Amino acid sequence: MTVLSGKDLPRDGEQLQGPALDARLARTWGDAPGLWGWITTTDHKRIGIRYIVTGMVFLVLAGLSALWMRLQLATPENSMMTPDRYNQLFTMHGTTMMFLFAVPIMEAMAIYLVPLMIGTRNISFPRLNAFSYWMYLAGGVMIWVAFVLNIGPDAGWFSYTPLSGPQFSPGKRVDIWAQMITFTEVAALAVAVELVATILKQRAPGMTLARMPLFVWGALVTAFMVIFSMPSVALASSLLIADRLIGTHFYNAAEHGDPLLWQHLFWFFGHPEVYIIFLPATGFVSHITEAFSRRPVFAYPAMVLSLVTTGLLAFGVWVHHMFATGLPRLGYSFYTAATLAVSIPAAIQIFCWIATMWDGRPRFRVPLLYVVAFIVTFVIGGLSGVMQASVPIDLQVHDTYFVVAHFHYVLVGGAVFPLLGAFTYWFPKFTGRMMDDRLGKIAFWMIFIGFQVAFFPMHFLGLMGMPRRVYTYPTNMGWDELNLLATIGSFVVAAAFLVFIVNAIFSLARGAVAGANPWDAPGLEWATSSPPPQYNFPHIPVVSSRTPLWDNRNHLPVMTGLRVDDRELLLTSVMEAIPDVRDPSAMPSAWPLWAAMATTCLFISSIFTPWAVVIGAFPVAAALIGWFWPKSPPGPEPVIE
Amino acid sequence: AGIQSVSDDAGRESGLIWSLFVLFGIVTAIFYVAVIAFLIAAYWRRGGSNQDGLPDEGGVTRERSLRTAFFLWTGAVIGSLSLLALASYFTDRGLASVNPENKPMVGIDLVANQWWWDVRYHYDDPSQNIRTANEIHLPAGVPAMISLKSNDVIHSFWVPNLAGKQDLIPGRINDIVLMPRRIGHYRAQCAEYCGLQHAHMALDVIVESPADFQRWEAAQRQPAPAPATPLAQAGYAYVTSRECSTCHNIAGTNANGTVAPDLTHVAGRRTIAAGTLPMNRAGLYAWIADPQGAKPGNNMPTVGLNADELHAVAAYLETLK
Amino acid sequence: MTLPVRFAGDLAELPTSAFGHRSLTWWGIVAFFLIEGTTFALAIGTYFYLMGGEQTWPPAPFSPPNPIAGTIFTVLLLLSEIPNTLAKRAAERKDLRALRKYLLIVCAMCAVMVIPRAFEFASLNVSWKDNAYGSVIWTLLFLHVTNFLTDFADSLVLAGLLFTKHSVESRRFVDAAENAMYWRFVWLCWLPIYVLIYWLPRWVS
Amino acid sequence: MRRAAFLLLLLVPAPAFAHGGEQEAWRPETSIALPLLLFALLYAIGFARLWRRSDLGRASLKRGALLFAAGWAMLAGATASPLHTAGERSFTFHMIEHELIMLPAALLLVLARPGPVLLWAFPASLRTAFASIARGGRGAWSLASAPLAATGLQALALWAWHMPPLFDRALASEGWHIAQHLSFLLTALLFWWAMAHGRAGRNGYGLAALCLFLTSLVGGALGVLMAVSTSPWYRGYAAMGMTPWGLSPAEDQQLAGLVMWVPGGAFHAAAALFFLYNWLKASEVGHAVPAE
Repeated sequence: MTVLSGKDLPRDGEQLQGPALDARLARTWGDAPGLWGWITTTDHKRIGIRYIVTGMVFLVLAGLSALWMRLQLATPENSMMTPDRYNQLFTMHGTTMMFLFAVPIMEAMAIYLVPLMIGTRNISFPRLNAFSYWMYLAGGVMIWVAFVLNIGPDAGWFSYTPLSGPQFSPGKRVDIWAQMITFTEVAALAVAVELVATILKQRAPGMTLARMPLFVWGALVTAFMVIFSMPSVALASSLLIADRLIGTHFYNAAEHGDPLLWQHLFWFFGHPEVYIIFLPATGFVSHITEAFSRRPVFAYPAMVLSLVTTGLLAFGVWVHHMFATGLPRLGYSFYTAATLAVSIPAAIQIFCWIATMWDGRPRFRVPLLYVVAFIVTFVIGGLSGVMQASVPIDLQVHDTYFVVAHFHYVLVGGAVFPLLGAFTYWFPKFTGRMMDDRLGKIAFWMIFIGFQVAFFPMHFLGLMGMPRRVYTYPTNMGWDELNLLATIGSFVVAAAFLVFIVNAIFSLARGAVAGANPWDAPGLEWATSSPPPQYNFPHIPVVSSRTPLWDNRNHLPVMTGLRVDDRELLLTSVMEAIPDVRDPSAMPSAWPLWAAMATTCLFISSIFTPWAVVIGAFPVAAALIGWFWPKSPPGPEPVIE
Repeated sequence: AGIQSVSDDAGRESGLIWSLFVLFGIVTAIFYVAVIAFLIAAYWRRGGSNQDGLPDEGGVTRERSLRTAFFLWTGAVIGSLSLLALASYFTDRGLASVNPENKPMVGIDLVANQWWWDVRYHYDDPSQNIRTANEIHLPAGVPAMISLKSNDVIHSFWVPNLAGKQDLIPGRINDIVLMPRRIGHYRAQCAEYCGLQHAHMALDVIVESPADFQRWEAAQRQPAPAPATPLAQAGYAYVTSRECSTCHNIAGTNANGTVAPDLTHVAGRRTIAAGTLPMNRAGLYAWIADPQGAKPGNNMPTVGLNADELHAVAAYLETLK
Repeated sequence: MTLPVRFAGDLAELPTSAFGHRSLTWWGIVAFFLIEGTTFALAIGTYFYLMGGEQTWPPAPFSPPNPIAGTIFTVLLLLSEIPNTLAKRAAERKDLRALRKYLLIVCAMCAVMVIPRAFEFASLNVSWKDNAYGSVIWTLLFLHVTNFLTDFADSLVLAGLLFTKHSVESRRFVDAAENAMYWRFVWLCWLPIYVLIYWLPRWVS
Repeated sequence: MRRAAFLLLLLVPAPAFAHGGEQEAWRPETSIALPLLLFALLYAIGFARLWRRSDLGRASLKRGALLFAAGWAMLAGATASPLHTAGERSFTFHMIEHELIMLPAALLLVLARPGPVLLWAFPASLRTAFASIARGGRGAWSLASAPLAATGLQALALWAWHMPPLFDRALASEGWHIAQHLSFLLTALLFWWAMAHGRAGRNGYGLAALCLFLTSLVGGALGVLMAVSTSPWYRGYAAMGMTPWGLSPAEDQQLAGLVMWVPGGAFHAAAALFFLYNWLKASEVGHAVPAE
């Protein structure tokens, strides 16, 4: 092999810049045209968009199942649907919202945004990224097809044993649920691995940890939380499948097992999961607040430490989902104290966001309106969470509509509102066009007011004794009016989402053309055109502050010298982001899809026979070998010693 | 407060918890007002101005005063949380010492089933034991110790007017001690999703004066009265010889099944099928004729009685006071 | 790019592969260690949780597993670290011949280890269907068998690659070094599981 | 720390106040008190010598001495106080003792960097001898003090000693008990050294933060298992029956588990945050890119 000098290969630089460079990079980083390109792409933006769109579809499905439930609950002793249908619906609603919407969409936003925010050309392990999407899609489709075939799971989104065990849930419903967990598990873990590697190794030169955008911090902490928490639900659901399929006894009290083992394992994941959803959302809030307040976010180090603190504490408080199970009474005060501690970082963040607005010059455009709605709503959820941290209070409100209200305030207020704001805020980056402001405001006010009407009454319903997950309720309990009100509110929210979606579709076709940085925002993602080219940046940007575009108004410092004839990334050092290695990035490939198909076959057939695990392993292994086999012939890149 | 309400002090526990809840409510409301006030201040201060201006370099003006406010805020949060934790601790200690004088207690074994409650009162003399279903009676002012067990899945025992909830878990026994203070009728409902008919798993709780309670105990210990009218006798014959008797128990007859609610004094109870229907003639007819209509999926099969049998069975059951 | 740019430096002279934490793959593998390690840790936690609820361990009438096959496997596994370390060093100094040799030795040892591994299942003295104790020790063993076989297969493929034209690329050495790191993880995970399956039931019974 | 102790007392159930406290007196055991005093004496001698010799660096010497004093006091307070005697009757107090040794005491001693001062307690000839021994063990030291290895060693010591056969042995015999405390102290010193000054320190504290998080999980898991277990694990404590503080052996063990889980985990998490904060600070002043 000829040893070439590093200078002999075509690279960007003085000689190659401007349109010529763009054309050359587009050839190198572009996908094949048409469907084949769509299937084989490894571009984080295309995969991110399809992830986001799929997540939104699941949001709509979960929302429709909620509407259906609210119809049933609109009047007492309603016989509109059978209890079996209702139980499937709330299981599908919770499962879809948590596993198929909230976690994936936060990861999807990170897949799209993180490489742009840190100034790199693609995510690390792009084929894994493609694989992750196919797995996610397969899991979601499987469970919804099952629901349509009336074998949807019906044991609740946390499927407590022994109700979900072989004795009390015969049939395949719970198996389908548990396998869906495995699918989303694999998908989420893959993305977490990519994000950790991308964030720690691919940041633009000069983007030290202390200059990292807060959404990227959120994504990093979240990725670590996924890595440490998801194995727990993976293990729990595998043990459940084993109990159901091959006769193990993990959750069987009669054979030395313990039903509470499930709850410990599930909530060791389930509690961190709430923050896996919430922390990226705080990143959205920080970016929007900063951009529209015209001021760098107040107390950046406190914000970062709050994120990390939340992440750490999240792993210590899972038992607060289990207060009523008869835990040792001695521990009550410990659990209360630990759970209350979680609200300290949240209180600090809330202060910092409002302080940023107070000290800045806020422009209340639609994204910032969502931030205001977030604060107004999320704080209510946080404070009702403070109430439930107290064991005595929790013993009264646990598993009632008070809790239903609480977690919707936390999850919709804390994650969906910021997400809608973020969607509006980055829509011009995704599509090149602005979302319509007037429709945006109409949707905003409808969703904000509708949400309060739907969920605020539930606090009172809970205090008036209404338990959650009941498909009907008696007439004389005094719950009738509030339930009707909640149903009306939920339809307002649904209408608002319709307006939001119409706005998105309309703006996609007819919206005002955005330009690279329509909001005059400070982050690197706004330094490239909208939508960004396949290679993100013609030259690798260099960063010397937390708000690079505000501090470099006349010109952007960049580094040159990456190859343009092959896909190449820049790796930098972990802490200070010093340029270190030029690393190849994967080419488009259909192998991730084949691997995902093989894995899907394995997972689905293992619902029916344990031998599928053994036999199905071979096609999976074959697909993986094809995936990782080096491209042929070996590239011309010489070793530069 | 209603018959199934948290905001009540009919029990010593619920009273303590409600006071704690009110304290939490006040403190959290103060914090909420503070947050919203700050938000409004942020809007009024400069919001809306400088619509499309460039970032204002002088925007970072009040860093120092903000810092002071930041530390004050954090201190206030930590201080109040500590206060709340302490209050919670003392309430919990109060709840733990429910029977400080070691009074003799009413002892109940409560066994949850999909989807009904099996109730057994136990006494030092086992011949005095009482078995009933879906309804418990408690004397006011006397602590009651309830052992919670489950025959199938996890359920949760919750009488909000009296106390917080406690789960019934297969393979374990959880205890809860109640101290009812006010006479009245309260409603408990299973609070852990337990399958198809989780919505229809209520339990009537009747707190009465100790004298009334003793009368009730004595009545419960009596075997079922013999049927008096011919119609009731026909019903008796049907119930004790046909499908009913394999699952249900009626003391003093040869209906001695154990897997379904005890019917010895069923007509004296307030509801049928764990709160599904009211206990009256219409309710009895509806339930016996079509148990799967009122509570689909429950374990009582639709027997398919003809009209005569239905009249007879209902008439007999009505006599079981 | 919409802003005018200013060239602040050139990256052309940077290397195109590096070992250890300088390489992207290393981070991917470390993340997978964390995932698998957490799974093992939680499975171990499950073992202790179930054990904590019992008066006797193993629950009567079962007797603790027979440690012979497991011990033979463990000894072989630990011995395999010698060629594994040599392979890692060979990879790091880019010595293809030595790397091929030591990697083949590791693979051969793996092939031998499969034999005592198979006998381990027969020596547990309990079935996964008997009770939760049986379920958990079968699960621990199964998890590690998966871990072991995965890396065995991985080493085989890598060894095969080293005999093709792809062996000349410098990235193969990085792959080999990281494969060696993975092997260390395999035996490191096994040691606590070995104690839990074979010895703890003896010590506490 | 006083505040922490006070809060901890509050969390102990009410009956604790009725009995505890006055029964226990200061009667330290010789086998513990002597080494502690020797340790303090050596430090005092070394400090006096160094103080006389160095005009420069007195500030850092003083800071080290203060940290050492605090760490030593914590260690003595844990092992030679009524806490230790209380620990013979109650697992909870025994646990508090262990936590004090492994967390604040070990951390303070590590932060004090007492090595050089202690060396100066010896005559010059011995000092050089020690130095050459230290050089010989450098390989092993760098292996053991790698953050992950130190984390693993500490976790191993923690879990191994809490296995019922070993813990019962430590309860039954004084020698084993000292071995237990000593291995807790040494692995904790190694761990905190690796976190604060080891390779974790030099490469930035990210790895240290991760190791601390893992340690909080590893310790927390053990604590949880004790806290949710309804039967006592250790024959030694089970045989004693009710503690003088009115807890049954199972409750006593639950409380001990909670102490290990919640305050113990919080301490590690707080340390992780502290290191992370320093990491951020250090990263802020980094010069990754040629200045403009």
